Amino acid sequence: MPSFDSEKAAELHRELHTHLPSDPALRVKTLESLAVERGLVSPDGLDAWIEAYSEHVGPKRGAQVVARSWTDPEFRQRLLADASQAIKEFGFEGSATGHLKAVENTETEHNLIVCTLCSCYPFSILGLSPAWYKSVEYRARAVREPRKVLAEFGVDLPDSVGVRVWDSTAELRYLVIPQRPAGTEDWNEDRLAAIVSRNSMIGTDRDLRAEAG
Amino acid sequence: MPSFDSEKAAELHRELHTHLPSDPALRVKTLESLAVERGLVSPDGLDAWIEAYSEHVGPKRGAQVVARSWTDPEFRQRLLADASQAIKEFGFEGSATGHLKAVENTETEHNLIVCTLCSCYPFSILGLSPAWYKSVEYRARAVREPRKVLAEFGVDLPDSVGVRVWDSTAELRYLVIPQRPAGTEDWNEDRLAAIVSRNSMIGTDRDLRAEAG
Amino acid sequence: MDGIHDLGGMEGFGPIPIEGGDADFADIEAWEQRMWALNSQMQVDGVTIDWFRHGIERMVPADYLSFAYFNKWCANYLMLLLDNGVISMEDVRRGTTGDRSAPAPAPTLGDVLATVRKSNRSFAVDQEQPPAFMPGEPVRTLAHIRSDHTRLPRYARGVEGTILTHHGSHLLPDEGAKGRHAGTHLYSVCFKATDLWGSDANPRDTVTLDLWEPYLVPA
Amino acid sequence: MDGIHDLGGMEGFGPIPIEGGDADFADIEAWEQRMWALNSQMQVDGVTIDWFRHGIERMVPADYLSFAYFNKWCANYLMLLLDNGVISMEDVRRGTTGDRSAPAPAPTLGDVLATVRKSNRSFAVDQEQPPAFMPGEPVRTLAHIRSDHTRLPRYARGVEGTILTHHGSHLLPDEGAKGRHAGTHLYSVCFKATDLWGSDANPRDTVTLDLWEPYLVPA
Repeated sequence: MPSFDSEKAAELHRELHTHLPSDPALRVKTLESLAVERGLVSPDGLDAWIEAYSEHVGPKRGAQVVARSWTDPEFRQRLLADASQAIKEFGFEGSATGHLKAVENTETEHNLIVCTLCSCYPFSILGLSPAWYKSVEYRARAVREPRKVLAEFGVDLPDSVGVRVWDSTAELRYLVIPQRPAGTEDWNEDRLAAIVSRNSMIGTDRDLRAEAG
Repeated sequence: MPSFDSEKAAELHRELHTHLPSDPALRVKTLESLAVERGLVSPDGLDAWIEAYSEHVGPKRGAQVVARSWTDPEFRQRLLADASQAIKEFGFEGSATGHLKAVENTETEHNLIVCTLCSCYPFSILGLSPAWYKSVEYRARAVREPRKVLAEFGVDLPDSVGVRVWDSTAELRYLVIPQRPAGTEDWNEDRLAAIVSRNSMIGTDRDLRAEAG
Repeated sequence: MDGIHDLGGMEGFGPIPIEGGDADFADIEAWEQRMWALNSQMQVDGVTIDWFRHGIERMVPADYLSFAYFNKWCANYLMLLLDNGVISMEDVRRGTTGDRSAPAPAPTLGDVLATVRKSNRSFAVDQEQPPAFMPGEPVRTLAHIRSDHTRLPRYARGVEGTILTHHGSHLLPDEGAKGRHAGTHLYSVCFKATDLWGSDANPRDTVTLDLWEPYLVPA
Repeated sequence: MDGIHDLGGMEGFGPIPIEGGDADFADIEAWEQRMWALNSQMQVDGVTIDWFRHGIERMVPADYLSFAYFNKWCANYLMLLLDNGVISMEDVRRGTTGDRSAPAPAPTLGDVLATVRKSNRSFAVDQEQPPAFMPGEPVRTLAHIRSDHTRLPRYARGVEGTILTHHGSHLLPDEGAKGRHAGTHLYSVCFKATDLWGSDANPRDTVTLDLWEPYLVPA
């Protein structure tokens, strides 16, 4: 059982800092070897997890949810009311989405998601978070200068649009519902899902384009 | 002339981070070579500076000042009123002591000096600052948990003694006047100076001992 | 803890590393995929999500800033296994325990996908106490935190905001990091950017945080 | 700037590195002595003490935490020389400018000791404005700073303290880092440890900072 002793944790980390090689691949290899020897994981099982997140769990899930919210007003209401429940209609419930909140962009509001204290992210609908989302740069800057951050992603917001930053400090996770682009009125759900970028569901992309579909 | 452009400075630092070898000795060698080639410094001159701080400018100066403050009450008054002026009586004026303030330990007060924002230090009377004084650990902790820091230096303060931490945020520099130990009543200034530790003049040492002399 | 992990609003960082930081899971480094899978499959007895997070917070600060994300996880798993006595520092140094227990069962892809679906854990807990605040009410965050692990970031201390939503009672991380199971009311609290950052911020902008009742006082 | 250099009160660091950190100048590494001497002898045109300090503040944050002290100085001198156009990044990469100006004169030990004595520079400047505060008066520090370079640390923002001493008018670092020469009144301001850190602090203890008038408002 854990000691739950903060000072002990820090001391162990300092020892690890001293004793471990700096190459991360070697470090992870060490962890894997020890975990396998202790019967905590199996190499084949690890392969299955990698396959799951390479092929099945990923941002295409979130894109399908967004596309349906564009075509089905009643689903959109359910999604906004309780997103954890609504994604079960797709079988997308899972890791880090036990408490999920959908926030919608409008003509006058743009939403941006960050986790300043670690890197919380709704894995089961967006897959693995991009490296930039976990970077110290994004975590430090998104809450303080969101407009400069957005500009680096190519999103230039006029002053008429307010930015709502959501810092995921608890177990709530967030999904941004981007605006449906003009010119997609007669598109079906699958075609719509194809133009929903991962970044638009985090908030670092805003103007989706009909052409992309 | 400098650009005084904060962003440009940051960008140059990021480039240096990318291009320079990690070994500090190699980096300093590069700087020296470039500075010599540009006529900014001379190798022999650098040797003279090293000799000055190895042999002449150092904490023995501060110790002499403290010893005199113990034996000469009028000097002590001058030192407490204007330390920058008082040290001129020794010819110790110089780098980073244009504004010097002496603070005295008593039975009920202990003084501790730190510079949380960089590592300001009164060079001309204490010489080069010790590495721990410039460490992130000391800078972070001295203002928040001075008693724990002091305990690591072997100074256990009873609750009856208050700690006065001085964070050198401007161009004032600080010199702690430790208490004169009992049993030194008939000692002369030189013998007294020999027991004044550098750390006692920073505040990380408190009870000087007559035996040490 | 006012640690290095508490990055919100810290200045001096460069551009967001978008280039090369936008890869899909299938395209990241093999060791990163491996670490993700290790995290997914491994259970370390008694470890709460809050003790896990606090473990990362207690990393050597310079490592915290310079390590790639999954390298931090790796360091933390080693710490957690060491703390639990599952492995020794000598094992870590050698890269092997020297012996081998019964191998763990290997989940199939189907097992894994089923496990993902079952992982939508709720952090809500029953609560007798009524909530102290109602949506629309002004509140102020604490100026000082007395906790090793807290989820009230430094940039949002001693600031006035408005209750946006009440989420019922959720497990309090400050207690979870000590292995204790205790819930208090959780709220989304909306802050004006200008109240957080001063007059340089855009008055149109807001930052919303999810904060527990013990972090808040009436404004 | 709320940068990584602003370390006061940051938690998560280990023991003070006393062992090995207590060496006299004569016993430190040769490259460290060399860097000290370079700093002592070198003049970089137009560099103010505040631009120098701000330069170090703009280092890569991970480097700031992990570099030895004089290694930071080295990085900063290279930055300052690059910024002034004295050297190029190509020179740095090659380790040589490829040519050589007239060599600098070499000071003797006597010259150096005389230079040290003459270096007791005053930062006081004349001031027409009377001071806004008197010793004994309560003041409050600003909650937000609008400046690239400031000497009001984050841990002492928005806190009430008492004026201990008035030092006349001194050069304001916020302006000095921009190459501008402007003085405002400087005070030593004493804060109760409990006002800075909350009730965990010892009520007997205080922290005193030297703060310029623009950092302060009446309490």
